[in-house]
Amino acid sequence: MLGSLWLIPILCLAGAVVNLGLGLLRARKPLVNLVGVGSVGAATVATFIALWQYLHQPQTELIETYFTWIAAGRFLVDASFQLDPLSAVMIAFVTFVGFLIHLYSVGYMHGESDAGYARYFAYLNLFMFSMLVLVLGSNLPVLFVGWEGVGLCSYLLIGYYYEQEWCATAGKKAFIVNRIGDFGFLLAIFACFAVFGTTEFRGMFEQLVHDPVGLSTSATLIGLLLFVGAIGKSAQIPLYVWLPDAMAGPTPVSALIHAATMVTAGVYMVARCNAFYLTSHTAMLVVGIIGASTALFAATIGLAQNDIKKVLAYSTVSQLGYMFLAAGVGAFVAAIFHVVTHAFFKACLFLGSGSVIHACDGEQDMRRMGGLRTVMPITYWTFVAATLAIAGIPIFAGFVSKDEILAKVFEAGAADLNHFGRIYNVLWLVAVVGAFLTAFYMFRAVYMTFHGTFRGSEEARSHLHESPWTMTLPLAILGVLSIIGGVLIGFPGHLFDRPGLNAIDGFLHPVIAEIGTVDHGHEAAHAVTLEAEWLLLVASVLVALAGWLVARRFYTASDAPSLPERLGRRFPFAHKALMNKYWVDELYDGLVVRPIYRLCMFCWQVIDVVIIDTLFVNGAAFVTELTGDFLRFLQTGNVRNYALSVALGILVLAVVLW
Amino acid sequence: MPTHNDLIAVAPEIILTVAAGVLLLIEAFLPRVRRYASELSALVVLTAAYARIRLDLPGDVWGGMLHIDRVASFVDLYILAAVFLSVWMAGAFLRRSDADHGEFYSLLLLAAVGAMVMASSVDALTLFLGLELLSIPLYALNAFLRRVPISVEAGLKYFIVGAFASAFLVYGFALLYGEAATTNLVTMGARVVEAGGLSPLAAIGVAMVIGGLAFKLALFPVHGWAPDVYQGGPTPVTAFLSVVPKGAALVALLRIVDGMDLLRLSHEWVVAASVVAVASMTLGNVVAIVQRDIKRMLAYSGIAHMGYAMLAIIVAGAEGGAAVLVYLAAYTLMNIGAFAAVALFSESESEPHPISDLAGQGWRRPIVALALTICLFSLAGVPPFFGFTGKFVVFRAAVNGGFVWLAVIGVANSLISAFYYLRVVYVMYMQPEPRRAPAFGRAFSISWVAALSAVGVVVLGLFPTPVLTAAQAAILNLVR
Amino acid sequence: MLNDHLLSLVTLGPAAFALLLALLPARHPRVHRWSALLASLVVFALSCLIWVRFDPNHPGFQLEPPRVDWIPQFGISYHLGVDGISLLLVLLTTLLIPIVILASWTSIDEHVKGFHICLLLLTTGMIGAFVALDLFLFYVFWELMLIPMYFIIGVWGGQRRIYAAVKFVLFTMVGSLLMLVAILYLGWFHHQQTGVWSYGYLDFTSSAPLLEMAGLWSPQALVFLAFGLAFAIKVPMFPFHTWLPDAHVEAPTGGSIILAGVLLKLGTYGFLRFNRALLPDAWDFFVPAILVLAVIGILYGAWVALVQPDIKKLVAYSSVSHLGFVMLGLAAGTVASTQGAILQMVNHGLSTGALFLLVGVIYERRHTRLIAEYGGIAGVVPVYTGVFLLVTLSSIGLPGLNGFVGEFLILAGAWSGHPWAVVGAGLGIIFGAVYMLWMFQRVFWNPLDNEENKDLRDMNPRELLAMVPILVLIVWIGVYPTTFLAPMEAAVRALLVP
Amino acid sequence: MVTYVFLVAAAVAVLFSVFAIALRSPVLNVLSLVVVFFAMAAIFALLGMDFLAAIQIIVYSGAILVLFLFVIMLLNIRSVERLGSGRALQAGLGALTAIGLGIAIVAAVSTLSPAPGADLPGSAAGGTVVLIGRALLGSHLFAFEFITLVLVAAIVSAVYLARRESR
Amino acid sequence: MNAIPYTWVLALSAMLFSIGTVGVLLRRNAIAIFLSLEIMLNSANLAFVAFAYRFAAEPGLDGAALAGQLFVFFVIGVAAAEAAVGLALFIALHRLKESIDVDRANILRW
Repeated sequence: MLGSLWLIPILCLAGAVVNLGLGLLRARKPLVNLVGVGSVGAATVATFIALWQYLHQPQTELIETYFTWIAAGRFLVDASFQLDPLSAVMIAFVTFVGFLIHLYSVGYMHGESDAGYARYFAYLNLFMFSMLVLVLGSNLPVLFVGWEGVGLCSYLLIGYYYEQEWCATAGKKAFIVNRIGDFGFLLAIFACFAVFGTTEFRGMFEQLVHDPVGLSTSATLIGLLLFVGAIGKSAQIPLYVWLPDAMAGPTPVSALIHAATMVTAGVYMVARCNAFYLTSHTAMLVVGIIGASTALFAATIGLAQNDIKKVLAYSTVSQLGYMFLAAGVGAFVAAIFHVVTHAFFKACLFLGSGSVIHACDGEQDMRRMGGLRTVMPITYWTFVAATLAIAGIPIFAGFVSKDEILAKVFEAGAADLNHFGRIYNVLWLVAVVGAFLTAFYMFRAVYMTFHGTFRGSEEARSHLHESPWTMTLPLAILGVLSIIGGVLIGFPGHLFDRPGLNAIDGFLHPVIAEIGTVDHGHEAAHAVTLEAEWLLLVASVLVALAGWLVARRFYTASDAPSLPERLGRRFPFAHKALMNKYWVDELYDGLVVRPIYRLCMFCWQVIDVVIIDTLFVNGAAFVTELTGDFLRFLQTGNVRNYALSVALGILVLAVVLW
Repeated sequence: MPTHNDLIAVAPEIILTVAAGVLLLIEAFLPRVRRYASELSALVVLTAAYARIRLDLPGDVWGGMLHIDRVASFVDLYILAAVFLSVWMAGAFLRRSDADHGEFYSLLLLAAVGAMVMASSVDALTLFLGLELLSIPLYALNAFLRRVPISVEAGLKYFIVGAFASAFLVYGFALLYGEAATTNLVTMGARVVEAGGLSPLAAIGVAMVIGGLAFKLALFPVHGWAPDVYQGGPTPVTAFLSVVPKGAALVALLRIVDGMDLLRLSHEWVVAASVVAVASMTLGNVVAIVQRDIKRMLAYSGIAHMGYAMLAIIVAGAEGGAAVLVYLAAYTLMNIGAFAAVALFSESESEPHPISDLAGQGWRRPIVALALTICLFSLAGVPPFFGFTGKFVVFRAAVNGGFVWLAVIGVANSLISAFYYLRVVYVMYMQPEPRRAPAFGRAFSISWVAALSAVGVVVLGLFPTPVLTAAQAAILNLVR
Repeated sequence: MLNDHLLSLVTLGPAAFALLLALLPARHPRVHRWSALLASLVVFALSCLIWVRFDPNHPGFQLEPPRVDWIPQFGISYHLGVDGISLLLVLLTTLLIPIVILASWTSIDEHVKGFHICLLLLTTGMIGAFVALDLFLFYVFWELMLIPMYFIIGVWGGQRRIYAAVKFVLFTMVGSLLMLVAILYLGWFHHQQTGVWSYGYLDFTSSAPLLEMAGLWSPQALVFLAFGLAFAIKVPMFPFHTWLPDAHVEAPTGGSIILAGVLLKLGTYGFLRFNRALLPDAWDFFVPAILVLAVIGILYGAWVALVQPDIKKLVAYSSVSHLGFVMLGLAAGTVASTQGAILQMVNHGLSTGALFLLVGVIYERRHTRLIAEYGGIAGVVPVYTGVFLLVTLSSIGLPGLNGFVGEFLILAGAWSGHPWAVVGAGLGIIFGAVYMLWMFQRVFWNPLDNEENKDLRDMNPRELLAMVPILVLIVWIGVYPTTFLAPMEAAVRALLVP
Repeated sequence: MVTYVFLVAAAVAVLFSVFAIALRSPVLNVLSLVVVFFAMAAIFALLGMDFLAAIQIIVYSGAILVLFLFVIMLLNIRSVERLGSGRALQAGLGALTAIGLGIAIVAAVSTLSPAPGADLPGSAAGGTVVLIGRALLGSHLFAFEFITLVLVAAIVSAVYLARRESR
Repeated sequence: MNAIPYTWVLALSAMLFSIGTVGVLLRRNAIAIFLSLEIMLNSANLAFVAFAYRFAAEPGLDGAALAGQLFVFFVIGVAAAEAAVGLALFIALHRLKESIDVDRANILRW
């Protein structure tokens, strides 16, 4: 497969194109399944073949150039793919999780019309294509192709139920907010061209490594601009608003795009461009601050949501914040590690919620669920496994990666990284609080959904059922991965003095640029002792357990619902703020959307219609015509007047010529 | 005694004169042949044109009264072309208007002779006489529809203002004669140049002569008669009136302005002439916009067009002179074409010709409408029509002569003019035919005139070189 | 032999066909449709031959027909030539004509003969303006476009067609007439310098000394402004753009396609070909102004498009925005941005042309273009929706489609010199997505609540056939733009770095 | 002596031309004009232009003015408006313009030296008639022939216009 | 004997011209206007005569002097021609309107 990496995305693209055609021909579902799932399956197989080959290769970085994409003036952009540890990790989990979700969709979407079904799979395949291009691209523009491509697919899939206005609006919102981020990304690309003369990652990073001091200002600019892109794509403050709305799409889409893959593209990109952040301390700090604030902010909103998918959505935003926090302290590997584990457990959670929603006939409000644990055991257990993972309960996947992040942040604070130690200390604290909240709201979701008694209607109760195997199989696989995935690929070996056991760390290490100027303050390795690390670990476990227990106290005790209600009454403002997500959407509406709309109306109705057209254009015509209408009366029809003007004219001419 | 050359030189005029007489006789004595008066006169005009083309151009003849050279030939030919088109369309027109009198052709031919003589005169006397021979028949021709009040009114107005203006012209010549002690225009010019400036006497004389000639051109401020006369007169006469006197007068004007080298001699002249040119253009175009009668609109457009021509007169010299000639040729063709179409699109001569009557005619009468459209676009100065060539040479002359700002005003005026020319076009093509469409006649010959003019406008617009060459070669004989 | 006359054939061929068409009786509209289609295909085939014979490595003009003296007195000659800059635009023109004819197949049912004659004459004008190498000839072709377009809008247009047609002509003439004076002035200046009369383009580029340039009121600046106004109106740049929405909305589908696809390009082309190449000092002087106007145009067009209730008007204002990008690319003046600008001209021609075609498709069925009249029709007309979506994406510059390549090169090229302009223009990209997607949502998505939309017919094969070439090119340019960038590189380089 | 005659004739001419334009009766206008023309003929004669003096009387007084009278009688025009009736602006501006023109000419003339003239040399024997006659058939032959055309055109026009419609 | 300065004649001519112009501009009656026109033409004649009279006294300008006289001759001829046409027009006008007041000929305007 090496040498023809292009085959991997192209398979997906082919699947998309064929499915689009099938959709128009209104082909039957099995055929669509064959094409849709088959193409992704083939791509997955191809990926793993490629990876297997790659692992048996001596070199760590492999660039395949297919053709010159854009060449003009000083600009040269090749259509080329790059396989290195980072992209290897990414394509592996993207194809794998993607395949599972395709499979899941077969069950979940079976109620759709044939045409809609084909369309759905076409979009899904197209998404896979875009995501693979994003991950494989060896330069920023090619990455950008995938970047916008996933945005497009997200748009199409969120708007899949286009006849419902809120879905259509959500889709549009997703695309536009992403566009705002992309704007920064694009500027970053231009800046790269200007600074480095190339946008090939390898070329840029070599220059950065070579002259980190001279390029630090540029790196700051580019790093921040790139991060604007990441903020949009990965739903960080202030552009996170699209992601909760994105839950309008079918649930597998939420799982695939808005949890496992697309939204992590920002993290991937930041990790990919780690050289910039390592060069620019400011940029790195900004990444960290935004990440940490998002992690906490989204977690607080998650506390009060009743829509199961909304809870997951905000948890996604929050988890993405952790990833950026990791990147913000230079722990790019930890970030990617969390991306992977997050993909497992968040996909599992979403698919589980999908399974629940499927069972409840489309109901998403947790207040009308409850007690499902008996009806759908597989869903329940996988959901619990994933929840344990996200909450950071030891040995579960999330624990390993999240704890690594927390440790790195603490380490950064302790080691006074780039002389921003104090700030990193605060960030650590924020992250810990976030972890507590995460555990709380996730278990809240579990308890509200699966425990207690069913609170929906009788009719709904009769429909409750466990999902078909196409849905439960992926759940099971992901559930298992949520449990062991973390330990498997990123065992925190250094805690046991066996760093070699941390497979992903070793594997990804070459990707992280060796930038000389990163100021670790004290020797990082010794800033935090092993004992301290263990202490931290215990602390974070305790935090997670505390969250769990509080949730348990709140939602399973005999006075279950009343406790949070009382709390809400005690702090009405806080409760309202959380329920309304801090009114951020309203704020944006009032501060951005409406003013712009008014500006647009002003431009059109006032500048265009009144000033330019009426005043100047028609005004000029009107004045001309008016002049004509006035002057025509000089033409009195009286011949003696004409004679007079002859005489007068001649007299004047004579006087002038005199 | 007149020499061979003298007679050769005026052979076309003689042909026309004889024909005019013969036509009168036919009118009186041969009622059968009368019907073909239009065709006969057209034939005669062609013969005269042929004579003008084939016969020598001997230069000074008739004791230095006339100068028959290539300028004369150029102007004569375009006068003859205009007369040809006018008489050709007149037949059908007069029959329709119930005024089918042979005098029409005689008078028209005599007027043409007057114009030709006026254009080739190098003596004030013949210039004056030519002008009168041109004017007197036109007084009658405008009032040719004797029972139609507007026609008679047009004749009267033209007569009173015309006679008034020619009185000024004569007085001006008297003063210039006093200044230069000659009636020969060339010598007159040379004396003025020698004197190195205009004496008060000469200034008044020049003003009066130019005023008298400008009357024929309907330049501001001596334009007043034009709209009324155009609107009231019979359409073939209007067509003739709108081009032939203007051509002859422009050449005469050029002869005087250039002969006296007013461009260099008198800064005041340049200023005054510029004002006149700009005012003519602007007034003509602006007022044309608000006209509802197409003939009246064309009259105002004519005022504006003479404003453009005036630009070239200001520049004078070989460049300006050639531009005048080319502009004339263009103006003639498109104007006659337009008037021919207007003659077709009219119910009756006693009625006005509202533009709104043309609604939908673009599709009902495609050929005539297309011809009118082409002529109007040409008048607006849109390439690739001949009118554009005319404007191009005029503006080019202005720019080359250093009058860029005049050219800019000129183009601004072209823009205004486009507004009303376009209106006619959109009425024809873009407005639906009214339920009760006006009953327009179908006259084959008039259609032909319109079509022929339009073809000429297109062909000469695409290939203007022959006209340019002729004009440039001709003008060398005229200018200093 | 063929090389000698190829360009003449392509340029004058359509006019000749128009004459032939004029001779056919008007009674049989089918005959006219087919003949015009055939003629346009022949012209397209010939122009493809130009493409084949074109040598991309040669920066100068190629395939020049033998130069014929036209008006030798003034040094005016019939002189054509195509270089890398005009090549694509010629091809775009010849490609769009058959598409326009197909798009008008049923929507034009009155005066069919006249329509096609106008169309073919218009073609000659457009191609001629792109390939003319004599300023006078250029002007003639430039104005030649006026009349047919006037008729196309005025006769076959919508409700306020007359207002729109007159506005179109008058706006255009405002600029072009001043340009005429400028051309005359250039000719005079050339004569002053060399003693030879000429309006030949090459005489002004090669060795001729430049007009004096010292501030706003110096000759070169004024000549620049005269040319610039003509082109700015055509482009159209803010604030000279108000003719465009009217013309677009009122024109029939075919007219809108031509208008957006080709006519506007003449403005940007003119800026490059004349203002940039002939008046370099003034160009440098005015670059800031152009940049500002370009960025204003980008944002302003997008903003106004955002609130349009009429699809066609929205697309029209989007043209203002898109052409702003082109102007930005030209003003930035790097090789990349200029190449991007030229490519973007083509892109805009394709995408916006396609959008107008598509709007025409639906207008023909429902006789309304108000966005509010639609909603939720994606399920009713899936093919149409898909095609529309693709074109929309092309228009908002999705990478992988054509729009992106152009915008990318423009902005990337402009970044180093004018980062703030790029930032402004980048905001335009965001708004571009906003107005297009919002429109898309309101037309194709949302509840299907208008009874009349429930049995819309999907695109028929003819309409699809008209769209296919555009769609192919949208993807082609997006994926492999080298095909189109390579031929222009040498010419652009030569023009920018003399 | 001659000077006095001239002055008297000039005074008569001016006075009667004022009558010609100011009197309300058309017939009186015409008759005043006859007086003016006679005065002018006298001046012509005084200046040695006997031929012109003769045709001034013959053509103008004898032919043209008779024609006027004839038409006045034919149309039975009795009394018409006062001078300057109608619009005040036209009258005021017209008078000013006319007087301005006169002043301009006089001012221009005043720049000339008031030299006396002379009889045409060679006119001693037969007056100017011989010279003019020769010129008409020599240097001015064309004009002489040409004015016949003017007259023919005028006659044809006049006949056409004044003729009653036959049909 | 001939001691009259030619400028006197010119002055007279100017006065007559002025009077004629006043007549044209201030009268409404077509015949009166026409009479005034004749006065104007005559004043021109007088100017020609004055100059011819002067040139006759200058050596070498006798040709010019003769030309002036000839001009007068032709102007008289033209005046006759104009009179014929003009009067005929008035008759035609009178026939239609029963009036020769030129102010009443105002159908055509604006």
